[in-house]
Parts: sequence; structure tokens; C-alpha cells
Amino acid sequence: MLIREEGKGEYFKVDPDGFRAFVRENKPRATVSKLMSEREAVEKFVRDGDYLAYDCNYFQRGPSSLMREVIRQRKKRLWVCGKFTYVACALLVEAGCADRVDIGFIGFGPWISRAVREGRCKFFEYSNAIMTLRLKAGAMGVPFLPARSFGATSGFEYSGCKLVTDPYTDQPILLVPALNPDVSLIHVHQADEYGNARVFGTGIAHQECALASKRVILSTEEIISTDEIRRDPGRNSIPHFVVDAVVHAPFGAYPGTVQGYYASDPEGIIEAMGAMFRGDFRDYLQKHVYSIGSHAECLEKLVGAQKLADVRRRETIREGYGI
Amino acid sequence: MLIREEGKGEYFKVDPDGFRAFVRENKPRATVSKLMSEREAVEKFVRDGDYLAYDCNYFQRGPSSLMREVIRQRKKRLWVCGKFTYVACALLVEAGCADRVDIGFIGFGPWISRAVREGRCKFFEYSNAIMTLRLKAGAMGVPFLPARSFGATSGFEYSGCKLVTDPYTDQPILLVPALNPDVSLIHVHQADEYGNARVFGTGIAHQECALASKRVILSTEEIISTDEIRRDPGRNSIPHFVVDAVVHAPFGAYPGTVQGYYASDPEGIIEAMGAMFRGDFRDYLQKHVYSIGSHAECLEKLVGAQKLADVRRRETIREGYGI
Amino acid sequence: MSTPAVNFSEREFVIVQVSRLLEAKCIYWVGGGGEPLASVLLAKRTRVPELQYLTEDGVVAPEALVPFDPLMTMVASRANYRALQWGTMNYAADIAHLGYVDYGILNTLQVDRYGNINSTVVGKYEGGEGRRFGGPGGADSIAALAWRTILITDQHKRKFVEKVDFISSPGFVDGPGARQKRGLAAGGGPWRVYSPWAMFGYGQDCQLMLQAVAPYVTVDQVLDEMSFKPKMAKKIAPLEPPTEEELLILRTQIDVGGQVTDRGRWIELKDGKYRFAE
Amino acid sequence: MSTPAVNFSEREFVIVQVSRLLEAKCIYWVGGGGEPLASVLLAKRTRVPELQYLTEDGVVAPEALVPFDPLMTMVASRANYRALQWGTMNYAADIAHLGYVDYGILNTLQVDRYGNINSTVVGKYEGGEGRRFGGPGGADSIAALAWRTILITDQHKRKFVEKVDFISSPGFVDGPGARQKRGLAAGGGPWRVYSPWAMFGYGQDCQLMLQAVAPYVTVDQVLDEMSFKPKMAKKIAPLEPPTEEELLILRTQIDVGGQVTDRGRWIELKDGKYRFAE
Repeated sequence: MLIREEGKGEYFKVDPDGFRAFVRENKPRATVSKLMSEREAVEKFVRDGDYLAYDCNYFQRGPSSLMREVIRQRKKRLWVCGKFTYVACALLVEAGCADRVDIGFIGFGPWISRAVREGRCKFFEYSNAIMTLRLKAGAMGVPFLPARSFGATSGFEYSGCKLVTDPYTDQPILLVPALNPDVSLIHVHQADEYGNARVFGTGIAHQECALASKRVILSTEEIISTDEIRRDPGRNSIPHFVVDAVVHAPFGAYPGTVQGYYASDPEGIIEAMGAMFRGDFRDYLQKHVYSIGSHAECLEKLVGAQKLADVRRRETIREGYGI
Repeated sequence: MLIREEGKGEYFKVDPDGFRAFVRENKPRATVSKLMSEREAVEKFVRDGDYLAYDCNYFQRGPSSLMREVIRQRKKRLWVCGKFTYVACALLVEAGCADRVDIGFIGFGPWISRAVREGRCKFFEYSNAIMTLRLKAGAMGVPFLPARSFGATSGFEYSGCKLVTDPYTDQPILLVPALNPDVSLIHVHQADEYGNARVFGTGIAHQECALASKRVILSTEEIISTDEIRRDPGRNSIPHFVVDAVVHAPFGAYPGTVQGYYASDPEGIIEAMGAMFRGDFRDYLQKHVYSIGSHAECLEKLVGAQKLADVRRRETIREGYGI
Repeated sequence: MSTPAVNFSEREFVIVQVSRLLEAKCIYWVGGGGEPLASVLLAKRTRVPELQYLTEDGVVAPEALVPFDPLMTMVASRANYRALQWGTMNYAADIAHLGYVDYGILNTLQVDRYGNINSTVVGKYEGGEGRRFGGPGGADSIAALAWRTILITDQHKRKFVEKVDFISSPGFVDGPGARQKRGLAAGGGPWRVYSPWAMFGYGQDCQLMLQAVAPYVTVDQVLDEMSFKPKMAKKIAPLEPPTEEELLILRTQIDVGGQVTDRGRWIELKDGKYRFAE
Repeated sequence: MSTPAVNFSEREFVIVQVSRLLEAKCIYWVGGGGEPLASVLLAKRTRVPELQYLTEDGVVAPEALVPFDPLMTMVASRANYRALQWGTMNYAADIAHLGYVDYGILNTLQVDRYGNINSTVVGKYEGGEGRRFGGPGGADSIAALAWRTILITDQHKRKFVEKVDFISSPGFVDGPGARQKRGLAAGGGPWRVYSPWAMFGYGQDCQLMLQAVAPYVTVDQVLDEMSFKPKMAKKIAPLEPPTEEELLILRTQIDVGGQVTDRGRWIELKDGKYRFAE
């Protein structure tokens, strides 16, 4: 199984044994309540220099309130998993929180080239599915997984992937390096206080992200009882023992949607996208992050009861969302 | 990524490109009804010499009625995926249908050594999880997957696995060859006539098995409408386009259980296990397979309404089974 | 029931062209939004209601409720309504690895002679000097794993280039056999490129070939808006204009706000001929 | 509340011993049925109701409804009742790969000096001359991936052998470092072996070490039922007998039909001493 070619991109260290040792020492197996505020969760579990992943994005069932908290706490030198995303990476880089991004798809605009030229951020090239495959490798506790895509791209050269000879078919095959983020932020529909959680509808890689990460902060629309969790175990995709913090965050994906719960707020989305295309997030960050103390305050002062009722009302589809 | 050691066991050919070509030519994408009798399904889709997989086993949500039909049709030279199983492999080998078995766990007894000595069957050594990982590789369309078990066993030497040097950590790591069975038999709780299917409760590898196989025969407790399938898409784990035949088989796992639907029949289980430990399946096969024309006849003549009502009644747990 | 339209945009034209290719017996993997998804939704509402498609978030064959809120083409309840299955991104990739995706439908920034796709950078990659875009997203997997890809782009010199500045998603790379040498599956690759002015295919040599043009442009106009000279089919066919029925559905049901279609120039039918409106 | 039992079987003894080790702050992966599962269920019903375990079919932390029908220890509704999650076999393996499984509990046919487990063949493997058994099942994954394994077997010369005829599931293979050389994760490996007569641990040299014996046998009796001489702990401790309370729960709630426990010899308390019943 010879290595034929290797990307020259720096990649987050592959260390399955280190992950196991971390789990053994640090992850509580017992069912203990992990309910806490977003401030406490981010203070405790997001550290400067961390590799940070989030599931979905700022507009689609993403941990938007947690992202704003990360920015509010002015975390530094984050390395971010930038797949399937519109504005989240731009926000994190422009706010000075992130200086490395692995790209699947990120919302573009003048900010990227500027960040590169000014040396504020490095970008490494993958694709959406290759990034979720890296998380899957991380979630399986193995150092790599094979795939039959990406080998024929320019991105390969700027990635951590390798092209090897498959010992079974003697053909070239791509390997992707496992990704085990230091911390991940995941927004879910329902969780109990221990972190047993449910996501309804389609998803990007919530289970992979939760299993692969050393520390996991969940925000959840609803806190449900463990009794309810046990009533329908087939609905549960995240087990409590991988979770470190559970933040009760109704409308936590705002301005985005949570399938079956509420629609997106087009105004809020246009506001964020507009900032990105202008290449200037200062006003956006000031208004939505720095001048606000918490997600609850954001809902109260910026969004308002009327709009919250409106996004709920506009989400007319309930079928399949367990409600 | 040097090969350090290789098992010397024969293994079913790894050929992801061949699988793709087969799918392109042979799998119908359109939603066409695939409802048929077990006889027709097995006649059409199980061929002498096939690699055959089944999900679960003869006692636990397995395709027991389909297995009996395979034996009834006296299929020959099957190579069987023998994981997590009590009597199924014994039945298939002793009935003269199978001559190769990949072992995870199979119900043992005098029959195995006799079959080896008489040259009637070859056994190749894996473990349950390694066999389901092989199916997962097959279901991902890749030639192999890595794992951090099995390398330190004697079974490794009699398997198709390889120990290579991981190019990311420089440590030894096991590769398992992908398994793409020619045909698989899967028993599910609910399916529509096209093959969109639901399984409730825990499972072994129903989704992997369905995706990995060239031909798939589903038997199902219930036929439900596609409308119902579309009402709760998060419950569906098998998509129609991987399925070739849908057999309506209430009590299709008999004498086994289907979680949430009916309990096992301890008498039926003891009868089969007894035959295995005695090493003589002749009476069992005569009574349960050869003297009976169909699953419906089996239920009617051998099992009877009373016992069927009884196994249903004894399955008191409904929570979580979508009913 | 099939009245040639008298007035339509370039985007509407291309969406209609692609929608007419789509068949019930195939499975499509559709890039996230824009013209590809509009083409699929139009086909479902005109000719093939049973059409099945996947998107990156692992939705299988939904019966989407249009129109969508801005950007809400995935992980959103109207887009994923009444699917046969709700999966995840890795699940979509598995299905495609297995060969179940007949066609991928994509749009792009740049395409080259060998059908390679650039959605990463125009200009030099290193040093941040080029103009940077968002990356391949799901397109790399689609371009690698679907049996055939249908690409949609605009007809501009800067979009049809001899060699893309960066291969974000693979076409035929640099010729026959190149995909497999880089680890991709056998078979597969580019099949059609549609612009609002023309339709291209590929020859045995894996090179782009002009096959048809829109009724409001000439072959020379198309070639003028390319940075290289493509191969030419023996006979350049005309592309049929949209019908009023197709446009009505597209405008009133699918792209109500005009987010997708309301760009590019407008075409009108005047004196029996299609031409750009003034 | 803790009355030493006056009458119990060898199997009951060993199940009770193992059940007493189990803690709420750990996750256990339990082999399919038999003594391992009985030990876990007993611990849940005596000391640690919140005990969490997995089985091969991907069930996470069920609140099983005992007793079970024969063989119905997995993919069965009573065994999987009110779990925190229902998964699959590959899911269980993922959880274990990640290091979340503190202990695996297994039984076996044969164990050797280095804790290797044979459940495949007694005698020669090739040619079908040996007596063949069912294979590793899930035990290989458990033995490879749990941080520590607890093994249960009977005290017989043919079960404690210098070198197993076939390594179905790995112990320390042939000494320190051997697991990693064969692709297994760092750390992990055998921790305890329980027979109805004795408890063994392992030293730094990865070799089996006798640590404690049952009150109804002597050290010499134990050694007589081994094909090799194990290392000896400095002090051989006594194993505490079951209590009446433990046995009552085991007999009336868990193994009602005696399928698991009603094998092996019986022990009785007579004249203040435990001994084999006649």
C-alpha cells in the first residue's frame, strides 16, 4: 500500500490513541446533569487554540447562539471546520477568533482574500463530504478512511489527504485523515439534562461530530426528561457520555431555521449575508454579539416576541419531527 | 503504507467498480412494485454459487421464512456471511446449500468438524464486528476499512484482512476487505411495495447489508403505504432503489422474535437448537422445510393460530416500535 | 398546450433546457440551490412528478414544497418535505459511491476544456492574490461519484477557459484515464455543459464539444465568449425555446421571488425571431 | 441485610463475584448472555441501578426487563427495554474504538497465561480434527477495544492452558507491547479472570497471577486445575461468599429458569465452613 501522492496542507493531528486516553481520563460516564448557561459552557469547554467544529450552519439548525457566545468571549486562534456554511467562518475569522479554516464550503466575499493577504487566516482545502468523512473517521476511532473522490482536484494538493495504492484492488485510492476536534457545538431539537439528544430531519454530521470531538457543547430547543428519551430509543442519535454541556437555547439557531420547529428569519439572514458580501462585519458583530449579554437578551431585545411567533407560525410542517 | 502481514484466507472478491457497474446496469431506480411471493423472490434473486448475507439470525428479527425457502429450493454452493447467528449456518450447510462460511459467530456442534472433514464446507475466520465492518465498507462503496481490533488473533491468519502501516500515525493498523454480497435477505418491520423500509429496535447491520448487496430480498411484517413512509422519513433506513423483492411475510422471523411485534417461540427455538447439538437436521428440515410448500403453509399447518396469538400476546412491549 | 414563450431571461432559458433532460428512471444529485435545483423542481412540476433527487444533507426523493425562503434549500422542512428518507451528508456520499446516482447537476464559476470545475479561486491560489470563492462544497463528491454530470454556467470568456485556475471538482482532469489514476471510480465524468447560449457535450477524447446553440445567438457569438476553441459537433443543433407553460410554473411556483432567474439578459420573440431585448 | 448464603452453585458464586466489581461511573460492554450479562443484571438490581452497559446489537444502557426467553439477550424487546439509544453492531464498535468502554465482560472456553481467549477450536485448527466451537462473536472487539476485560470461565485443566490452541480474541498475545504491534490500540487488555474457584489478575509482565480463592477450595486445588503454574500474588485473599439477598434476586428475577446458573457443582455452608455438597 504505497503512498503515491500526498497533499502538502497542514492538518490537525491524527491521534486515535491520544483521543482514547483523553476519553478515559476526562469524559464522565455517569449520568450527571450538564445543564448550564451558554456563557459557562463556552468558558469551560472552548479554549484558545482549539480545533472547533459545529454541525450545520448559522442559518440551518446550527448552534448560532453558541457561535455568538464564542465570539463574545473573544476566543482566539481557533482552527475551524468550515463545511456547509454561509457566514459562520466569516464571522469567526473577522471577529478575530479563528486563524485557520478547513474548507468544504464557506460563504465567500472580499473578507477571505483580505484575511489571507494580511496573514490573519490560513485556509486548507477539502470538500463538504470529505470534511464529514474526516469526522466519520474520527467518530469511528480510526486514523483514516478511504474515499473515491477528491483525489483528482487541486484541493488535494493543499489538504492532508494521501493517495495510496489499495492493497485489495491495486488501484489508487484516497485516504482522508481522521478529524477529532477539540470541541464541537451542536444544536439539537431535544436533549435531556445529561446530553442524550435527538435531531429530526436531515442533517450534516451531528452524530459524527458529537462522537469525534473531545468536548461537546449541545444547545437544545427543548429539554425533555430521560424518561421520554427512554420511551423511543430509536430516535436518539447522541449519547450522554460524549456530551460535556447542555445549554437550553430555544430559538438557538436564530436567524436560522430548526426543521419542524421554526422557519428562518429572512431579514436576519439578509443582514448577515449583506455584511459578508460587503466584507464588513463590524456593525453586525456590535449589534448582535458585543452589545448583548446573552442569547436570552438577544431574543428579548433584538428579535422580539412578535418575530419569534412569526417564525414559529411560518414553520407549518410538523410531520416527521416527533411533535 | 506497507503491508506488514496478510491473512491467507480466501475472501470474496473486492471490486467496488464492478459493484458500481452492476448497479448502473441492473438496479431499477424507478418506483416499481416489487411485491412477490417468497418463492418467486428466491427463484429470481438467489443463484447457485452466490455470496449470501442475511441480517440478524433465525431467532432474532431474521429472515427465517426466506432462509427456509432458500433451502426448499435447494440452492447450492452458497458462501455465507455467518455472523451473530445460532442455527442459520448449520441449516444451510447441513441442507447442502452452503459450502463456504465466513465466521463471526455461528452455532456450533458436531456438524462443523464433520463438514470440514468431509470437505463439504470451508470456514474463514473473522469476528461479528469485523464482518459487519466488512459490510459497512461494502455499503460505503470503498474497498476496505481500517479497524483497531482483530489483528492480534489467530483468526487474522485465516482471514482476508491485512495489517499495514498507517501513513498518518506510522503505527500498525488492520484493514478489512469490503464485502459486497451477491444477495442479502433482510426481515423488516415495515416496508412499502417498492422496498422503502423501516426497522425498529436495535439491529446488527440491516442498512449496511442492504446497501452493500447486489441483490436484496426484503421480507416484511407489514406492507405500509408510501404515503406513510413519507410521513416520517427519519424512521426509514432502507431506500427502495437498493431493493429487488418485497415479500409480505407476517411472522417471517418465526420461530424468532420481531421486537415490538411478537416474542420468540421457545419450543421452536429449542427444537432447532436441539437438532444442531445432536448434529442431525434431517428431521427438522423435513418437517419445517421440505414437507411444506410456503411460509403461509408453515404458519397454518405447523405453527397454528393459537401459537401465533400467543407469541403476539407475550410481546408486551410496544414503546419505541412505532406502533 | 405547448406555446413557445415570447419573453424570458437567460437563466430561465437554461433552467428549462436542463429540466427537459430529466427522467423518472434516474436518480439525480443536485447541487444546493440555484439553477440545478430549479431545473429539477421544474421537471417534477411539468413532465415527471415522480422524479427522484438527493441533496447533500442526505434527503432522498422529497416532494418539496416550493417556494423556499432565501437559502433554505437544504436542512429545511419545505425542501425536505415528504422525503422517502432523511439521512446525512455521509449517507448521500455512500449512495453516490455505490453508483446509484445517475446524474449530478451543478453550477460553477469556471469550466475548462476537460470539464474541470473551479469554484475556489479566480487567479492565483497562493498568497491570496486571486479572487477567492467558497470552495467545492458538495460538488467534488457529485463530480467524482455520479455517472454523469450536467454543468450549468454562464457564457463568458472568463468562465470557459482552457485550463481552470484551480480544480475544485474534477472533470476529466487532463484526458482519458486521468480520473482513475487519481483514485476516482471507473466511468463517470462530465456529460453536458449548459450555458444560456449553448449546450456542450464531450467526445471520446474527453474534450468539450459544442453541440447546440440558443435561437437568439449564433455559433460565432458563443465562440467569442469562450477563451478557447472547443471541438465542434458535425451538426450544431438549435435549442428549443421555453414554453409559456414551463415559464408560468417556474415563475409562479418555483422561483417566485426571482432569486434564481432574475439575472442575465432578457430575450424576446419579435417578428418570429428570438433576440435580446433592449 | 447481608446474610452469607448457605447454599449456592459454582456459577452463582462467580456471577456474584463479578457483579460486585461493577460501578456506576463506568460503561461495560457485555458478551451476549450467560454469566457476564447475569452479573451486570445482578449488580443493577442490588447495588448500582444506574449501571450502564452495551451489548453487540448497539443497545446503550437499557433497563432490561428480566427474565428473558431462552437466548433472547439481544435484538429482543425485554433485553433492550428503555435504552438510552438503539444502535447497531458497527455503532457499538465505534463507541468502543473511541475509548468509552471501561470494561468488557466475557466468558470463554479457554484462556492462557497471557489472557488470550479461545472460542474457536480445542485441538488442531486445520483439517477439522479439533473440536470446533462458534468463533469469537463479539468478544474479539470487546477484548481489543475495552480498557479492561473481565473474563469468566470454569476451573479446569483444559480451560487454563499455557497457550491457547487458537487466539479467537486477544489477551496480551505473548507479552508487553504485542497488542500494539498487531494493530490494537495502546493500553487495554485483560484485567481479571474469574472462575468459580478463584480470581486472577495480571502483573506488569502481562502474565496471569492468582490473587484470591473461593472459601470452598485451597490454592493447591486451584493450581491442580490449571495446565500451567500462574504467577502468585504475595498474599492470596479469600473471596467472600454470596449473600442470601444476592442469590434471591439472581434466582427469582434474573435466572429464573436456571439456564445460566444451574450448572457446575453446589456448595453448602456446614459447620461454619463452605464445602462442596454431596
